[in-house]
Amino acid sequence: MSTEQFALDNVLLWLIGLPLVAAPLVYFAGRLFNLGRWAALGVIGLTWIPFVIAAQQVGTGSISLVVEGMTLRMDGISLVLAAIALSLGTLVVVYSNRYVAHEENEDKYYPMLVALIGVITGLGCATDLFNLWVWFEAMAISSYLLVAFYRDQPASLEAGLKYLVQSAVGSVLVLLGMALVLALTGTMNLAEIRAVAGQPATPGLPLLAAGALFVIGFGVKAALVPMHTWLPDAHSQAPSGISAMLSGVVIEAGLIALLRAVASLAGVTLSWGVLLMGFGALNMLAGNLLALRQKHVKRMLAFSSLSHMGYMLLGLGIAVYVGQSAAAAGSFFHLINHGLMKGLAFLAAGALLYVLFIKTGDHHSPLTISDLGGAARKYPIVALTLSIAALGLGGLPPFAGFMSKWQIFVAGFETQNIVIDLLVIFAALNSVLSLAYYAPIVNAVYRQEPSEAVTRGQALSWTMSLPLILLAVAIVILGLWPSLLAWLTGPAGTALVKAFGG
Amino acid sequence: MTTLQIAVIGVLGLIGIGLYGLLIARNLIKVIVALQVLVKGALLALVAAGLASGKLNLGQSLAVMVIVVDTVVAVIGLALALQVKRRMGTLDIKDLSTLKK
Amino acid sequence: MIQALILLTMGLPWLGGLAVWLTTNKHPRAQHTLAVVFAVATGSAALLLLPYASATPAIVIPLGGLFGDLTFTPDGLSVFLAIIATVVGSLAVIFSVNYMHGDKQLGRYYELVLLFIGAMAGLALTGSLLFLFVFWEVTAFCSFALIAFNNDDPKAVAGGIKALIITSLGGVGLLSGALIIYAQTGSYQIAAFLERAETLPKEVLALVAFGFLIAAAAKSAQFPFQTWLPDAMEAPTPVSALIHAATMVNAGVYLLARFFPAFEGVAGWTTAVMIVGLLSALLAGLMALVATDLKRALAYSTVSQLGYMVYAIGAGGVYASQFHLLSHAVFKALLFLAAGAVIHGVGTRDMRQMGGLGSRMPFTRTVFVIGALALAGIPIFNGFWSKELILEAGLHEGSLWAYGVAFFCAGLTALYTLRMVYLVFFGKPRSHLHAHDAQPAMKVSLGLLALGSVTTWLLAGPLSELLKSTLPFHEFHELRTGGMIQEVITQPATLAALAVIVAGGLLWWQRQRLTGLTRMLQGLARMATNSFGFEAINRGVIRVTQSTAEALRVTQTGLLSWNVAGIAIGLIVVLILLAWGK
Amino acid sequence: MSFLFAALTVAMLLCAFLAFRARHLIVSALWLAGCSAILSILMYLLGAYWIAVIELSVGAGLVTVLFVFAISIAGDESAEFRSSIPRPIALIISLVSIILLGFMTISSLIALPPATEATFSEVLWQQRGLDMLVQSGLLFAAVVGILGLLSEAKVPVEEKKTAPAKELQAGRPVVKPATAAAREAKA
Repeated sequence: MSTEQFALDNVLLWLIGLPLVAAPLVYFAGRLFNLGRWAALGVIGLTWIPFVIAAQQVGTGSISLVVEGMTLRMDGISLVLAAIALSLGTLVVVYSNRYVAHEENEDKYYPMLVALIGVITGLGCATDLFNLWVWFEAMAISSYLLVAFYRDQPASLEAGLKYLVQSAVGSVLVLLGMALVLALTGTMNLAEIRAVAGQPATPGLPLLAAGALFVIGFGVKAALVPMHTWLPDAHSQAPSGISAMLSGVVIEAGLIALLRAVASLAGVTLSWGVLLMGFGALNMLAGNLLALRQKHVKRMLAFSSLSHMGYMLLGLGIAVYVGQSAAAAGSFFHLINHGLMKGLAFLAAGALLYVLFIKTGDHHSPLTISDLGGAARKYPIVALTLSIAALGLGGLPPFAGFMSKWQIFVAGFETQNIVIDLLVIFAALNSVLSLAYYAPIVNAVYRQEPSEAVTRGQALSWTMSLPLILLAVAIVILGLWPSLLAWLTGPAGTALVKAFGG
Repeated sequence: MTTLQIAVIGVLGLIGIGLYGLLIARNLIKVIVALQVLVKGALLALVAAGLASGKLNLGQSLAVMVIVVDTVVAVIGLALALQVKRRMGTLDIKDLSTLKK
Repeated sequence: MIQALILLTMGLPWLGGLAVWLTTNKHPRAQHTLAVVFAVATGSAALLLLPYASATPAIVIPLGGLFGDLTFTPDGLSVFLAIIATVVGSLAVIFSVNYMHGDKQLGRYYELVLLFIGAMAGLALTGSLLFLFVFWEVTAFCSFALIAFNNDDPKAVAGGIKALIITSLGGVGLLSGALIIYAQTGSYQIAAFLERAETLPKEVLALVAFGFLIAAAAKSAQFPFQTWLPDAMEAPTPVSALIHAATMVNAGVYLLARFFPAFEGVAGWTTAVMIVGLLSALLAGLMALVATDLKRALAYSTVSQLGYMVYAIGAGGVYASQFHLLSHAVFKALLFLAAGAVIHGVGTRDMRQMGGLGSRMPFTRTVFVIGALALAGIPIFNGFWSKELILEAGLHEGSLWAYGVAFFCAGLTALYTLRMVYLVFFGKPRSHLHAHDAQPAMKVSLGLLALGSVTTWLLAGPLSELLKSTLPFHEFHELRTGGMIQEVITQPATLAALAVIVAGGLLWWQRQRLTGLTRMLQGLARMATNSFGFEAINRGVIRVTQSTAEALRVTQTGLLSWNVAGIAIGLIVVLILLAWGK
Repeated sequence: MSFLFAALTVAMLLCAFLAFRARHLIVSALWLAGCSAILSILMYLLGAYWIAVIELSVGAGLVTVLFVFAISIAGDESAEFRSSIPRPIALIISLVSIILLGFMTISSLIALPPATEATFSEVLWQQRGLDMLVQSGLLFAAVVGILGLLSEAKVPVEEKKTAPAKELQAGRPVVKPATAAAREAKA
């Protein structure tokens, strides 16, 4: 490796490399000195420095890093992914301080989390199809242990196993798609594939098959509807910090991998946008209906992730279909907001799970809606933040979720296409339907009669409250001032439309 | 029929058999065997794709990495299976369907 | 100055909410004081806005991107609605000091009430469609949270969620309308839309118009969305007065009035509005006649009176509708609060258990009767004048059958009002209830509202002047108070209406003699108690949704094999779609 | 050549199929090894010498060893269950997927003459160097993951069926081959 390629002043190298290189150090710090949590916090804190510099350098363009003949390029889309991974990651590390303390695998938790953040940042920057797959697999492998973290719990193992098998099947499908692309275009570089795939001489049908394989293969991770079945199990059984990461970052990373891969085949057909919109509608409806009768809070939140993935897919589909960046920007805004809101919801629910059950040594009991009863009197911060998260997810103003949905909807109506208009109205109706399961959460926490679990509950530590407060404040601020993140979502939307050739 | 086409049929066969095995298998270790069969299909597909595009070395080097990654996945899967056996005393996936609805 | 006043009108309640929150439930006395101070200050700020009313936006905050400008326009209609919301709101807060005494979650109560008042003021004052929708949803949320305030009571929770779902469902109409407007005009400004409405394609404008009608009907509990309002009576009574009589339900009427100039020309729209209004007035009137729960009877009468206002808008009488809105806000708030005093005093809402309470709570009886007379439309009280104006507008613009129905409803109103008053305050006591009269803070609110019920009609002239001078797109005729009196008194229709009202009243006195008629009406009464089947439709929709959701849960088998099958099936479907689409 | 190739392909598919028919897990693992070995021959015939060697050593060798290890620890549950979803459905699903894939792809795949290309190691180390770097991160994650899943600090308290203590201790050795596998595969 030459010095030129590994120029240490390249900020991208630091941004991706730092967490990856530091992960083993975090492991040893945890293993030998029991300092894993602080080492992790330090590493992630340091990673913010290259992130801020990178964010300034990217602007509306991109920055790249050449490693061994391959390029990593950070554009708007990667920046969005890095931003949400890093923000949520930081808060999850703080939050987990108590949550996983004294657990058997605490020393392995933090290095995996740090590695996960680095890998997801890298995944966003891949410019090579196969490289994308390697990052993708690295992400999956880093998260298996985190899902099956409570390895003495059968349910946790079951969730981990389903996650592993379904991810592996998805990854094989992606590989098949890649083989098809390689056979027909002779390259793995996304830009070169695009150039070749758009030519009329290239046979279209096998590339369509490749696209389908990508959509399904990456769609397993992105939780598109018939492939979503691992998600409720994994999200509900993982430690709550990890549930937040899975729901707020990992499935979105799957979505972005899907977009990158499919974008390279944009020239083959115009129907990718339609496909995305179709999956969007399916996800919204199925997610909401599956969540409606759910009594376990974390499972309900997991199902609602499906419907939120649906909103993002809808916006992205519109953007791809009509080549309009506003809808994509709305989707990326919703991606960030969903990360914040769902992260908050999982962390707040997890805080209750922790003080009501886990702290007393009960890893088995799920948190049900009735357990939430009257939590407000004993845990006012958790109750308030959980309510904010639930209402934000339900799309009520003045929280961030409303604004991003609105942006998607407006962009949809701006196309003046009657089918898209109907889809948007369908999405709005789904939003109303979702209130039917978010509202009871709010009612439950403000009951006067505390539930049995709450009366037995333990005290809550400030390290768990702090991330909740920060996230809630962010959600409210973004809801009141939605253009605050336009610098992030705007370029991402433009980058997406550009990637699809708009 | 050219060797390439036979290879493609081989790929499809492996994928089909692997999928079928995955769908009917009840034993966790067999599930992982099925995953391995699927991966073998992908490997052959990559080599065949290298051949088809005239870039065999590229196909080979991708396949190498796939072997590594999927061996790792298989090992983690086996480790999970062992842990399942240890905690629950069974490898039957029907006993592993407590999380539903 | 005007900017500061607008910000105060909206911001004070929210600051008050924050202050109450910071005081915590350990200091209930401070919470009461803070809430009252902030509510009254808000009302005063809104009143001070009056001289500054104008059609130009006072505050413009660009938000960038697809979010347009956040504007606040203090025109006549906005200021008028803001004043009603904040002044009636502050009276409800004063009333709460006694009513909510000793509640364990006092902080949450006041926070939500103040948030609600602020949101309502915002809804009235904003000139941006996006923020109209924002405040629309915030009020929906507040009403949900306040109806379900007693979270331990499943009925309250169900009522709250029902209100939230139905009003949000209607909100989708507003949302689509607003989005269409933005897509067509590139702006969220209401004024810009009203100006350019005629240039929009006819069918697009019709979509917007009917979308807004759906939204208004859901919010104002009009046909066919009226079912949420009676269930909302689980809320604490001051909240019912605040949300379900005086302010939130007015938002729908406000919406229709605000956009009337744009939609006037849409084919069939005015007729649809009239039909919605009349059906609501008629059905709700009948339901009020058979209701046994005091608050429900009042709720039905609210739906019925709102029906009148909607009918008036359909008939082109925007001014009459707004004038009735004012009267109704005052006398209905009075009735609700007085009912609250009764409920607080005797501890039940069932009118069958009351009776003869008048002698034991004379003050409450007096003010309730004043409110009832206003509701029934007896001369001198404010309800008389506004109702006559509506009937007059109906006679001028609408078709005769519609006028006939409205006429009939006037009699119906008198009938159910008299029944209510009689059941509660007169006759023989039907059970041994402990009763005490209104407490001091309650008396303040009730007294002021009773005064209002007798006097607000004198504001007819100034209101007309206010609306006429600041709303460029509505064509208001000048109307002075003196002119109105003359107009109403000299109209022969007025006498006819009065006759109907008196006849309605007499019907109650002669109820024993009319047993034959009563028996004839029994079927109707049974239908009325069952909300004419709309409850059944609601329940059906809910049941279908729930059972679909339950059935769908089977797909989450938890079995790895089926999970993998899901992936394979997804692949097959996508492959087929793509190959076929090619 | 073509005939040999076809015959070997059929043999490979047969091995794969028999891996699911086998009653004993250990036999199943051995059929998989056979499948893998034939696959490596096929790759060799296709001219992919490097990958053939690696597949033979890792796929047929190492993975089989791992399976045998795992099975010996977990115990060979020879009882044959009824499959959890009806076999015809499974058959239809898998057949339809591959037929569709085949229909969409097979006609367009024609072997091109080999392009002038860098050597295998050049491609692997210079063109795909980033992949190798990412993979080392991935291997780290894998090692920690396996450690996390299998290392036993203390004897677990709750067990449904009493797992013999021998198995618990035997849990450890699996870790070593795994890391060794990783190292070997990387090399």
